[in-house]
Amino acid sequence: MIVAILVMIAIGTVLAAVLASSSSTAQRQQLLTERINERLPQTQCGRCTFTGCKPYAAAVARGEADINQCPPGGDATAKALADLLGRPPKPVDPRFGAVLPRPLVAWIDEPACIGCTKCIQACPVDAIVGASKFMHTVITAQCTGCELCVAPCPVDCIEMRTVTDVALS
Amino acid sequence: MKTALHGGLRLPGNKQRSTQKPLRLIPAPAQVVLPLDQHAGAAAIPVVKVGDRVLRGQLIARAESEISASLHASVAGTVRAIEPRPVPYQRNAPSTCIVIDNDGSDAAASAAAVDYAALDPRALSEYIGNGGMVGLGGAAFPTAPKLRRGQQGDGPQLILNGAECEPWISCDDMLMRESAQQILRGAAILCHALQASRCIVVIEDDKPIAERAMRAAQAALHDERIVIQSVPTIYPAGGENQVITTVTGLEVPASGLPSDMGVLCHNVGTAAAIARWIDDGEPLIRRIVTVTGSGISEPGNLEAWLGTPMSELIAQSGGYAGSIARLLMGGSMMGLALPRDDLPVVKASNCLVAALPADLHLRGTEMPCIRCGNCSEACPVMLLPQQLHWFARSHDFSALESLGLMDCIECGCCDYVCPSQIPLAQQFRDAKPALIERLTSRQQALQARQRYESRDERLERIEAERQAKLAEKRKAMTQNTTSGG
Amino acid sequence: MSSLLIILLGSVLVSYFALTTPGMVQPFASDDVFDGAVGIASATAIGLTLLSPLSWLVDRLALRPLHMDFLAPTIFVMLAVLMALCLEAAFRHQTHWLPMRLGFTMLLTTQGALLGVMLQSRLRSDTLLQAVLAGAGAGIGFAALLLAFASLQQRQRAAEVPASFQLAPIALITIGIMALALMGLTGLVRE
Amino acid sequence: MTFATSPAPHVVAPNSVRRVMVLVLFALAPAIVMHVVFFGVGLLVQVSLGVSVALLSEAIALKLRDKPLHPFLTDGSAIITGVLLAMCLPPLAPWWLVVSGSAFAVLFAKHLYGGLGSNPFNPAMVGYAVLLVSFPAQLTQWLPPQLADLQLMRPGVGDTFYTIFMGHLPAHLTWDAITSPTPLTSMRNSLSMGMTMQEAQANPMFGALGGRGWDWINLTLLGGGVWLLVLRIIRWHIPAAMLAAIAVPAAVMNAVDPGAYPGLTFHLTAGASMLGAFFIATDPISAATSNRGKLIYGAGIGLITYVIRTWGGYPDGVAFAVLMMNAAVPLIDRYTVPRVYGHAP
Repeated sequence: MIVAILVMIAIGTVLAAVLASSSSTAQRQQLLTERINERLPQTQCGRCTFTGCKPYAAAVARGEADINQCPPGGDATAKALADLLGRPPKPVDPRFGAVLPRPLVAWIDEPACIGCTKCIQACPVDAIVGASKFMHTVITAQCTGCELCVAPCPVDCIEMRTVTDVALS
Repeated sequence: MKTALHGGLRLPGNKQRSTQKPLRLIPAPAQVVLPLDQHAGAAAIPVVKVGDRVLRGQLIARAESEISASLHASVAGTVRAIEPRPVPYQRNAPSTCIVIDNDGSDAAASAAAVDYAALDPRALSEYIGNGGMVGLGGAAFPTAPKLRRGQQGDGPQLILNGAECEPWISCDDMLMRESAQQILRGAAILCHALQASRCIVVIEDDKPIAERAMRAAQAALHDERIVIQSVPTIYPAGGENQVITTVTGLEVPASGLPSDMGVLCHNVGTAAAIARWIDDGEPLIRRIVTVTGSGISEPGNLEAWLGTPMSELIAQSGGYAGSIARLLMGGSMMGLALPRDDLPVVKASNCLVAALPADLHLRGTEMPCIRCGNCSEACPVMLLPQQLHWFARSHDFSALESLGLMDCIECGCCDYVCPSQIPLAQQFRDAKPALIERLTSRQQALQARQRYESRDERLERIEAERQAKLAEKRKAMTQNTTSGG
Repeated sequence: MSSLLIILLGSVLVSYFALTTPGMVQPFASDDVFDGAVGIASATAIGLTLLSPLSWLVDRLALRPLHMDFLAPTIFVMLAVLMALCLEAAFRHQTHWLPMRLGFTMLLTTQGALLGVMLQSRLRSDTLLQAVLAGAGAGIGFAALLLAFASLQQRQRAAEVPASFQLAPIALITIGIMALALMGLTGLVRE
Repeated sequence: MTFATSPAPHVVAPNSVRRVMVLVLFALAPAIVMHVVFFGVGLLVQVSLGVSVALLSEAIALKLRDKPLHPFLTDGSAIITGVLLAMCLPPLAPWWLVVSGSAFAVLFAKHLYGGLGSNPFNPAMVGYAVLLVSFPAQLTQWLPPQLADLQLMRPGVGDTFYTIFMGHLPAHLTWDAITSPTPLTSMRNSLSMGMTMQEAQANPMFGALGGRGWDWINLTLLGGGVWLLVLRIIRWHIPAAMLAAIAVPAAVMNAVDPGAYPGLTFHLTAGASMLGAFFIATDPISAATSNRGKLIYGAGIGLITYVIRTWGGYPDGVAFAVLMMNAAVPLIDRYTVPRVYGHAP
C-alpha cells in the first residue's frame, strides 16, 4: 500500500516536471503566429488595427484579436484562420473595412506630385520609389493595395485604381 | 534521359480531301481587316492614320514590346478605319483592327532582297522580326523573340516542324509538296540566324509525297546541316514540345523553354515565309489556308491575303454544300468553332473546316466519370485527367496544382477517349485561370511579406542607430557637464 | 480481434472529427486536414511503439514484483500522458505536420492511453519484443486507417452525397464499411 | 452566315459508359452458362432477382435524389452490381438474401455516396460482405458440381424455385443430402482436421487444378477477362498483380510444406480468384487509377485474399480484400501520381 502510494507520487512528480518544462507557451505562440501569418494576404494595410500582418497574427495567436479583422483577405482568410484554429467561421467584421471583389493598387498622378516623400515613408512594402523634390511613382507589381499612402499625400495626388486601369494609363 | 512521347491518338486524318488540287492564290478582296493583336504577346501599335494611302507590304503597325510582331498591309489602298472588329480567335471580345479598302492597283512596297549571310545573327533576327514573322503552325508566337532566346546558347539544334498532326489540316503538306526549295532556303536562313549546326525537318509518315519532294530538294541543295526525318503520325506529335520529344527523346522542362535545352522549333510555313521576306522582300501578308470539310464543294488549299473575309475563301472553294454543323478554324481537336464566317483570315488561320454533322462526333450526354483511365493513357503529358476532373469539381486547388494542371496542353485527347463524354479539356481551360490567380497571389503575398519584413528590420536598425547616437550624445553631454561642473 | 478493430476504428473516427471541425464544409482546407492526419498518425504510431514496451517493462519490473497489478491501467494512462508530452515536444518543429490546435496533445494522450491500455489487456505480450511488435502493429494499423480515412473523405468532397448524409453520416457509413472489410480478418489473431 | 459553337475538341470517339458495362456483361455471360451447367438453374433465378432489385433500388434512389432515370438507370452499372452479387451467392440461397444484399449494395454503397462514379467501395462486394457477416450459415449451403461420378441427390428445377422462394427445402430433400462445401471450405476443413493436402484432395470433388466445376468456371472467367483486356476495357495491371500476389505466396508456402498448403493452381482456380481479378477488382470507380497505383492495389488484394484463405476465419477473402484495398485507394492515388511531362522524376 505504502509502496503503491510512493510509486504514484513518484510518477506524478515526474509528470509534473515534464509538464512544467514542456509547456513553454512563448515558443508555442511563436509557431502559431507563423502559421497564422502564412494564411494572411500580406497586404500590410493595418485595417485590423495592428501595424501589419505579422503583428495581427501574433495578436490572434495570443487570443487578443479575432479572426475576422482582415478585409483584404476577405471571408476566405477568415475561414482559413477558423480552420486552422478550430473555431467556427465568421464573415469579416465590416467595422474593419469593406471587402473588395477586385484588388486595387495605388496610382500617383505624377504631374501633381510635389515630391514630399510622405507616401514613401507610409508604404509598408517599399513599393513607392522617388526622392525628395522629385516625382514619385508606384511599382504596381509590388503594391499590395493597402491605401496607407493615400491619406498622407498633401496634394491628394494618389488614388486607388484597378490593375488594368493602371496598365492602360 | 531518353523518353518516347506518351499516349496520343491515331485519328482519321481526312487530309486527302484537301490535297487533290494544287495550291492556288486567290485574288485580294475589296477590303481587308487586320487585327493588331493577331499574334501571341502584346498588340502592335499602328503607324498609319485613317485616310492614309498604303502600299501592299507597307508597315502599318509596329511591334513595340519584347514579345510582339509588326503588321503589314496586305493590299494597296486607303486606311478606312482603325476600330474594334470581331476576330476569329476571341469569342466575345472584338479587337482593334486596321481596315484597308483595296484600290485594285496592287502597288507593292517591296523591300530589297537581302544577303542574309552578310548580316550578323542578331541583326538578321531583328530583320526577320521586321517582316512581321510569327509561327504559322497555329499559335502565332512572334519569331524574332524566339530567335533571340535561341541565340543565347551556342548553336542550338533547329527543328523544322512539318508534323501536321491534327485532322483535316493539310496546308504544311501542300507547302512542302510545292515549295520544298523555299522551305529549305528558309531553313538555311534560320540556321544562320541561330548559328545552328543541324536542322531536322520533321515530316509525318502519312505525307509521302511531301517527304519525297523535301528529300529531292535537299539532295539538290547539298546542305549537310539539313536532315529530313519521318515520324509516325500520332496526334498531338506536332505540338512544339511533343515534336521535340519525338525527335530528340528529350523532355522540355516544365519551367523552361526548348531553347534552354539547345533546341528550337519552327514551323515549315514560317521558314518559307522567312525565305520570301529575305529573298523577295515580301513581308508576312499572305498564308496558306486549308479550306475543307464535307460541307465544302471544292475543298483545297488556298493562298489568301491576310484580312480576307473567310466567306471569300469559302466562295472561292465552291461554297457550302449541305447544312453546316460547325465552322472550325484549325482542326477538329483544338480548332475554334467560329460563330460566323465574315471574320478575317489572320496569321494563325491554318485551316477552315466547314463540318457537316457526319464529320463530327459531338459529345453525347455527359455521364459521371467512371475513372476508367483511358484519358491518362492518352495524355501526351502524362497527367491523370480523371483525377484533375475530380478535384476541379471540388475546387481543390492544392490537389490540382500537385497533379500538374498547369502542364495540361489542352490537346483534347482525354475528351476524345472518354466514355462518359466529359468535356475535360474545356474544364481544364476553365480551371487554369483560377489556379494561376491563386499561384500569383500566393507569390505576391510572399514578396510583400519579405518586403515588409525587410522594411521593418531596416526601420528598427535606423531607430536603434538613432537611439545609440542619442545615448552617446547624452553621455557626452553629461560628461561635459560633470567635467564642466 | 473485433474488439481491437472497434477500438482502432473508433480512435480513427475521433481523430478525424477532431481534425475537421464538425458541422462545416471545408472545400479549401483539405491539405490542413490531411497534414493534421499525418501528424496524428505518425505521432501515434511512434508513441505506441514506445509506449507498449515501456508499459510492459513497468508492469514486469515494478508492478508485478510489488503485487500492484491493480494499478496497471492508471499507470499506463500516466505513461501515455508522459509519452504524448514528449512527442509533442519532439514534433514541435514539424510545423507542417503538427496542427497547432489546443486539443492536439490531449488527443494524442487519449489516443495513446486508450490504445496502450487496450494492447495491454487484449494482447498479453510475454516478451519485450512481443510488446514492441504489438505496439508498432497497432500504431501502424491506426496510422494507415486514419490516413486512408482522411483521404477517402477528401475524395468524397466532390461527390454528390445527398444533403442529409453529408459529413458526419457518410463518414460513419464509411467507417462502417471499413469495419465490415476488416471483419474479414477475424480468426487471424487469437485473443 | 452564323453557326453554332462548342468548345474543342469537336470530335470524340464513339464510346459510352453503357458500352463499357454491356461488354463487361458479355464477358461474364459464358461463366454464367458454365455455372448453370455445373450447379443448376439456381444462379439464373439469383441473377434475375439481383438485377431486378438492383434496378428497382437504382430507380428509387434516382427518384429520391431528383436525378433523371435516363441515362442513369440504363447505363448498366446497376445490372453489373446485381449480377456480380448473385454470382457470389449459393444457387439455392433464399430470395431475401440476394434481395437485401442487392438493395443494400445499390442504396448504401452507391447512392449514399453520390451514385455512379462516386462510390469508393465496390457496391457488389459491400452487399456480399454484409450478407457474409450477417448470414454465414446460408452462404455455406453450396451444391456439389453436377458430374457423373459424384452421386449425390440433386434438386430439380421446381425444387430450386421452391427452395429459393419459400426459404426452405421441399419435403423430399434435406440440406445434408444435397449440399457440399466449396473446394476452399472443404480444403480448409480437411486441413484443420489434420489431414494432409494429398488426403484432402483424394475427395472426388477435387480435380487436377482445383475443385471440379469451379476450375471450369474460373477458366471461363479468365477467358472473359482476357477478352476484356483485348478490347482494352480493362488493363492488365490489376488482374496480373492480384493473381501474382495470390500465386507467389501459394507457390512458396506449397514448396515449404506441400502437405499443409495447396499450390498455386488450386488457389488460382478456386473460389472467386478469377471473378475478383478480372471483374471485381478492375471496377475502375473503386480501384486505384495510376498504373503504379493499380499494381499496388491489385497486389494488396491478392495478398490479403491469400492470408484470409490460409489463416483467417473465412474460406474466401476476395470480397474483404477488395473492400480493404478500396478504402486504401485514395491514399494509394495520393502517393502514386505519375511524373508529369517536363518534370524531374
